[in-house]
Amino acid sequence: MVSLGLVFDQLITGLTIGARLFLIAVGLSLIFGVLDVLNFAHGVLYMIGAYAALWAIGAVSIPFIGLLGIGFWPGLVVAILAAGLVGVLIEAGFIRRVYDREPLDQLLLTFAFVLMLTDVVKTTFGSGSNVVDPPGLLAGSLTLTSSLSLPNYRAFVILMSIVVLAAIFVVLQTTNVGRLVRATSSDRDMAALLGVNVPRLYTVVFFVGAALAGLGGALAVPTQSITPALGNQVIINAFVIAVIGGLGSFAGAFVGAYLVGISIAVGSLIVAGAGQLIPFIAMIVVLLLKPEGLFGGAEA
Amino acid sequence: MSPVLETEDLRRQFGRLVAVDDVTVDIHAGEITSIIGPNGAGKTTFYNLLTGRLDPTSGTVRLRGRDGDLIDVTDRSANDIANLGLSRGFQINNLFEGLTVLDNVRIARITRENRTTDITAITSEDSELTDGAWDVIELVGLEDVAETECANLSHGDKRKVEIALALGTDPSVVLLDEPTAGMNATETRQMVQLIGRLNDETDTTFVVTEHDMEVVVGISDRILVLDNGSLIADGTPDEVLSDEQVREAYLGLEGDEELEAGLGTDGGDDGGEMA
Amino acid sequence: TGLGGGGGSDTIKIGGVYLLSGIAQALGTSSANAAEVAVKQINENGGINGKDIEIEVRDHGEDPQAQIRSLAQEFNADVMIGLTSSGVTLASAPTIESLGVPFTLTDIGTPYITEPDTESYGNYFESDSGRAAFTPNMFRTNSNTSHMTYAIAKYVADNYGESRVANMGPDYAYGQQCWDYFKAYSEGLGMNHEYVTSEFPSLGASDMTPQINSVLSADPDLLFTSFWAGDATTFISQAAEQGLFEEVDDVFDTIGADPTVYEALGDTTPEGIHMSGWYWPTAYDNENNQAFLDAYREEFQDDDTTPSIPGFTGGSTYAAIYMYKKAIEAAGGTNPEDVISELEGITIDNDPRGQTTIKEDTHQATAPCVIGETSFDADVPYDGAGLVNTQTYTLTRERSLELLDGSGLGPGL
Amino acid sequence: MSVLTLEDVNSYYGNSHILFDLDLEVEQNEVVALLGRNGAGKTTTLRTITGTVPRREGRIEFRGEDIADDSVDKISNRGVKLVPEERRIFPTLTVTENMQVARDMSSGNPRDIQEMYDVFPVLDELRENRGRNLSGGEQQMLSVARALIQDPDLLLLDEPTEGLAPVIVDDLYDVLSEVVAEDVTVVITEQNVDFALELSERAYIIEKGANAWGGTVDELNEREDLLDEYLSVGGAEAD
Amino acid sequence: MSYGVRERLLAPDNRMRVVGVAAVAIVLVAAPFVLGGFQTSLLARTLVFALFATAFNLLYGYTGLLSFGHAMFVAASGYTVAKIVQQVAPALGIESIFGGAALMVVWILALVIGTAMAALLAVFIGYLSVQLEEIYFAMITLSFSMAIWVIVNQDIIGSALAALGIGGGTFTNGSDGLTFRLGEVDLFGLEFRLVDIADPIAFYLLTLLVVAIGMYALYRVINSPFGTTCQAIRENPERARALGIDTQFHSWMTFIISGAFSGLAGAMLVMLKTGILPSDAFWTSSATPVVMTVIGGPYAFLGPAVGAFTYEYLRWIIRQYPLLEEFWEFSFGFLLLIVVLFFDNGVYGGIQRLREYVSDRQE
Ligand SMILES: Nc1ncnc2c1ncn2[C@@H]1O[C@H](COP(=O)(O)OP(=O)(O)OP(=O)(O)O)[C@@H](O)[C@H]1O
Ligand SMILES: Nc1ncnc2c1ncn2[C@@H]1O[C@H](COP(=O)(O)OP(=O)(O)OP(=O)(O)O)[C@@H](O)[C@H]1O
Ligand SMILES: CC(C)C[C@H](N)C(=O)O
Ligand SMILES: [Mg+2]
Ligand SMILES: [Mg+2]
Repeated sequence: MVSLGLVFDQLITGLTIGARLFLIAVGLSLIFGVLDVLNFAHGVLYMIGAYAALWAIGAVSIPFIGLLGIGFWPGLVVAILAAGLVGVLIEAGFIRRVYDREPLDQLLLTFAFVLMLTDVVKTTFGSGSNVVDPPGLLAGSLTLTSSLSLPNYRAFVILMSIVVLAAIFVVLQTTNVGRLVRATSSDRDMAALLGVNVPRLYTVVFFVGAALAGLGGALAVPTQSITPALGNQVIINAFVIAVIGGLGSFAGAFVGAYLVGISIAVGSLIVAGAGQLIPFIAMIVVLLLKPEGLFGGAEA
Repeated sequence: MSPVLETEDLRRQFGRLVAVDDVTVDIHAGEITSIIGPNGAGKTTFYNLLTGRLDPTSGTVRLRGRDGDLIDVTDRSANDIANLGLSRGFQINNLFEGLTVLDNVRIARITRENRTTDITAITSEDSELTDGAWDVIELVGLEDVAETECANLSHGDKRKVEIALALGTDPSVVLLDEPTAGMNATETRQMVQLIGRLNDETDTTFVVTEHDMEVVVGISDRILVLDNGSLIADGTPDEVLSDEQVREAYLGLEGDEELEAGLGTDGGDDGGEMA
Repeated sequence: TGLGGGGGSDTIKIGGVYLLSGIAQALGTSSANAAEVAVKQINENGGINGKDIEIEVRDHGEDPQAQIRSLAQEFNADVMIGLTSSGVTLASAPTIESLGVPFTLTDIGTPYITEPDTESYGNYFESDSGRAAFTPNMFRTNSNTSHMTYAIAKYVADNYGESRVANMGPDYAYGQQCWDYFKAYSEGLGMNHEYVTSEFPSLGASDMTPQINSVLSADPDLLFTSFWAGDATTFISQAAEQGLFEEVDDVFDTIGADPTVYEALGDTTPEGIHMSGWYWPTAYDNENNQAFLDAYREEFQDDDTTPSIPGFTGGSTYAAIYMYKKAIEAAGGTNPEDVISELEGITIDNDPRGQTTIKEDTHQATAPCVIGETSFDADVPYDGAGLVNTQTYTLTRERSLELLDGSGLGPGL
Repeated sequence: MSVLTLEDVNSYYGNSHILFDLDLEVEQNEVVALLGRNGAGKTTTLRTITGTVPRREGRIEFRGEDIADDSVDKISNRGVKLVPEERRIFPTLTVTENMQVARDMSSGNPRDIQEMYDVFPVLDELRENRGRNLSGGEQQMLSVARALIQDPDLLLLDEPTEGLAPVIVDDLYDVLSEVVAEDVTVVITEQNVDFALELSERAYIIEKGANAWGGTVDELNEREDLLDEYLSVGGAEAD
Repeated sequence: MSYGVRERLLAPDNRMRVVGVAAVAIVLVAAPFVLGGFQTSLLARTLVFALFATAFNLLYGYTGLLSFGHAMFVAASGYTVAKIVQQVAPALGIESIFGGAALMVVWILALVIGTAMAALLAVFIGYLSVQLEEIYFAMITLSFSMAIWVIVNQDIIGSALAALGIGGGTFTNGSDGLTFRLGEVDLFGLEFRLVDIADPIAFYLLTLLVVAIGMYALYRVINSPFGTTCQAIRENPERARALGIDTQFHSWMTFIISGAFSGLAGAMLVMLKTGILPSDAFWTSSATPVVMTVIGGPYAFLGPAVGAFTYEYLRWIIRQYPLLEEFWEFSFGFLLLIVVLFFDNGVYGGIQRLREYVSDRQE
């Protein structure tokens, strides 16, 4: 009784979810790949991007500062900067001090930021749900056939994820940044001995990773209901994706995100609750068969 | 002499590179055998194949276990092989860095005594373990740093721990990968003496790779030469060191030039038996 | 033992536990607000037996049972109100029972907790399928899910007749029970609805589009939902984006009568859908209600973090405080056993929802529930929709037993 | 002009005090050997110069500028390059990439990668091999090549011959001699004392983290007692 | 000199340790008679978490395997305990056989079978998980526990059984979990309620007993050759294999022991809470022992226990101050930040360094 229209709709929904998740997972994977830090706060950075966009749009206000209200498109920039800067604060201000400790110490440090930043956002914006419409430019949808139509905004979000992936590859191909990053991630101290300013490199990487999450959050605003709990809802899925794709692999994050996004949307058609179960089962299977992930071991 | 360890057409390829090229050799019980050869000749890879750390592309490895049977260990896991009495020291230090020297050696003793699943004893109060470990520590001369965490040792001392771990399991065959690299002259001498003494007293079989020819000549009953993965010479030190191929490829000696270590390369024009 | 409520203290202590953070923050806060209004009124009028009331309200937090214990054993609460989740309520019942403090639920949907007939419905605490979880020192002042779904089922039966009905609700006890009871009551009312699909997004889901797609593709006439607080906001906005409200004839929500939800949605709430609640400010025409509304407005009109009208739990929470006042006065003190026996069968006249009685056998108040139609014409102190054309519904245990016969579900009334 | 000056330098790993008021003076374009027993503090001295020990005190000057508070990368960018004892090849990068990274980060006039392949032909055949898959000696060669490619002003070599076959040791000797001729200053530690002394003009002996002796190699070669006491070379008890 | 070391090693001086343990024991036994009801049950809860975190740390601090799914063992034993109390015990007619002591019998039964179920789960999941190391191990344990969370939260077992014609579609009772009541015990005239939140002395003492036994057992495991082998695996699995240690097998055994003791703690916790919820298997619950361990210090036997105490009592203090409580996540996050940033090896490490500092000063 599952109609083609429904499958199509769920596919589009799944792709939208996948695109959002990609933007979180790719930054998570990037940061892990380079800094060897599993950034628990990455979901929160996504959430901060979402709130920054809401604020820029004028949907929420900050106490003593008020509304910004500059609209959706400038809002994307605000979100990227906000999340990126918070990321820099976390990295340069704190994680940097514990790089030579056990990985778990860094993980817990980011966990501390999950707790604190969630509370800060809650206090600033309240804990209610926030919902807004897509920007006017992208309202409406593309009619494909009489029963199939593709909402413009969703198409845009999916496109953005592809653009980001392409941009990453272009940067890696055309510069020697990728090599430097890989060298540093495999032996930080030796890289410093060769002259790499490791702290600065790390900060830049963290900024980029965080900014991507911020972009994801901002893009999610018109399709998701935004609450301070958003960060915690997405982070586990982002882990799943990063692991399935292969920690440190961008293409892996892309494929993983779309697999998970689609399984969340389409899985629920098969068995109720399956949408939730599939990602974890997938992660177990991938880990057992190919622990380094589908694209693990591949270049950057 | 009976072999304690033998290989038959042992081969390992990495892609196109043949790191170990159909090596057939047997190691005699109670002897000290050195393996020499240029960098990248395949010595460490050969060890990795013998100890189960790498799987061979083809060929067989047989090991005489503690109970005297010659067992095919080609497909056995590293830990199985170690438990049969074959132990090794690594070329690049491979220690339990966060633990003290004493605990490092205790771990070797625990596996030797088959007590890895013993939950009834208390390690630090177990005199059998501590005694056993201390003997090894004295043997290699680590008493002064016995309670130092390995991570805090100098390079030379770490090399000694590496050897202590190899000896700690009372092995019947020990593979040492450049045991004296990083040690100073005195310690190198002491190490040579130690290996000789253990070999004499306990009948332990040693296989040693070394680039320090003084050491090689000083201790070996027999020398094997690997080049590009192939066994190119096998014989007594005198035989091998007078082999032209070895002199050129490995020692960089030309004509009658003498080895600085001061070994009389008298005669030996026909070289060792070729593999 | 460590029981609170010794006569020694010179105040009457009320402990409250609500969800004050997360998706339900606005909801829990409005309950706490209503309680505060009642406490203030009582203290201004001489307190209880000459003693002032001291109230402390806490968040469920990550360990609601610890909060309950702490209020009873550290704050020494004489009586307690609270809870915002059916799940938490059922899980905390043995703790509350063990503590012995009178505990009045003001926001809880699950009928089980006021269903004493363990013979017929199975003891909740003794089996995984038990549905009667009556607990001797727990009471309830709001009209529960059993009542609420009856009202919707009745409305549907009266106004739409047999239909293709779909369901959506939060994926936990409350959502599932609402749907079960709605179906049971509809059947009891003789309706042979066709149930086309049932979707349960997880509680607090931020993206319900997959489930909304499923509902849309099942092409129902009516959609029954049981979302509340943030989930209701999410659902309504995303359903609007997917065009759901144009596709179906009507949408019902069990406790969507929530000013905070409408405020958050601003101008996107569709008009003319049906939302119900345990209370709606304009649904009762009596002076007690007016007095409550006036006091509430006065207290909160300058507070821009919360609407200055009570939410759907306002009536029940306000009433709970007055019930305690009456019971403690009648008992002549705060001895828990005495207060409990006074509460059983107590009737108060100043309930904003009209005179209510706590039934002796079930500990459930005889309060009505309300259904209204969303409209931007409603008289509300914020930008957003409110309810118009409100109707109240009442239901007795006897009638409920009749309607639910054969469903295995207890009235809880 | 003295290129490197250490004066009253103290270094620590956590609470353990390793170097005690150490002095060191290296002139432009000379090769200085740093000798001493295992654990004497040679590596720690080199690490102190490069800034990789956790805590250091005292005066450390490079080309007249105080570098005692500089970060590791800053010191490196001044032209001070270390070939570390543990080789530290980037395990996931290929041989070529290991050198490319070094080249990318070079502050001077980097050498050509091909030049290094000419010096160590063994590596040439292994261009695309990942660092982790190299043999011990190959890693050692790569480590030296990686430092040379950066065109160092001051080259610190921590036991560069360890693990190298005799032929390669000879090659290394030639390369280093060449490098010195090209205006590079070198500090070298070696267990292979003969190698070090042959290459060096002057030497320092360190014992328990403090200066035990300093002077020219010629002087040192006269002093059997020193060689005996601190370096245990030349002893005749080998059997 | 070196001989002195050897002698000292073989004759360790345990006097201080004995005195310390005795002092703590006396305080813990006396505590409930001094503390009120709330504090007593808080202490009981803390003890249970101390055991849970210590069991977790056998795997993390001693074997180097970070499990991010340890709540699954609480779930395994918790649901078992609930089932035994609710259904199995009545079905077996334990009440009619043991009379007043029936509840004690149920208690022991639940504890034993609950622990066994956790161990059984650990046998299966451990076997698969120990194939992996490092972050991958953390991720696979996380996945397993989350899969279990979905299964209990969606009551997939109930639906599956119903599909087979067994039961009415509920088994774990979905998001509501299972809640039970534990009533009166009459042990040869000694009458008490097994879990009486109003007056929890009896249950506290039982908890203390179970936790003491559990902690001692773990202490022995950790300090045994088995435990030393664990440390070898933590430090360098590949070298351990070269010495003859079957690292996967050993990690598996460790996983099972850790799981079993976590299950034991879970059983006690679930009885104290008189119920279990799916959220007890959620990742946030798995984070609790992790956080406790890091706060306390993973490289000391008592570190996780110190962490459990710090965690629970900090939480309690925060609850005392409405301002802190309103921002409890912030407050807690901030404290976590401070501990991670400034205390290497947690509070325990901090205490140790303080002691060293003081004794340095005295010299
Ligand atoms: N895992 C691997 N993948 C690819 N090539 C490898 C791998 N391991 C070793 N090799 C190559 O195989 C050859 C033999 O290496 P091996 O380590 O056995 O040399 P060796 O004789 O021990 O040299 P050395 O004296 O320098 O230690 C080398 O050229 C090395 O680069
Ligand atoms: N990371 C460390 N932490 C603490 N102590 C250390 C550390 N590294 C070295 N040490 C100690 O510092 C002292 C000097 O060590 P260093 O490595 O400088 O010696 P070295 O002269 O280079 O010896 P080798 O010839 O063995 O390489 C030794 O006693 C050693 O134990
Ligand atoms: C009305 C809502 C607050 C939820 C409902 N109280 C429940 O039982 O879970
Ligand atoms: Mg080698
Ligand atoms: Mg050194």
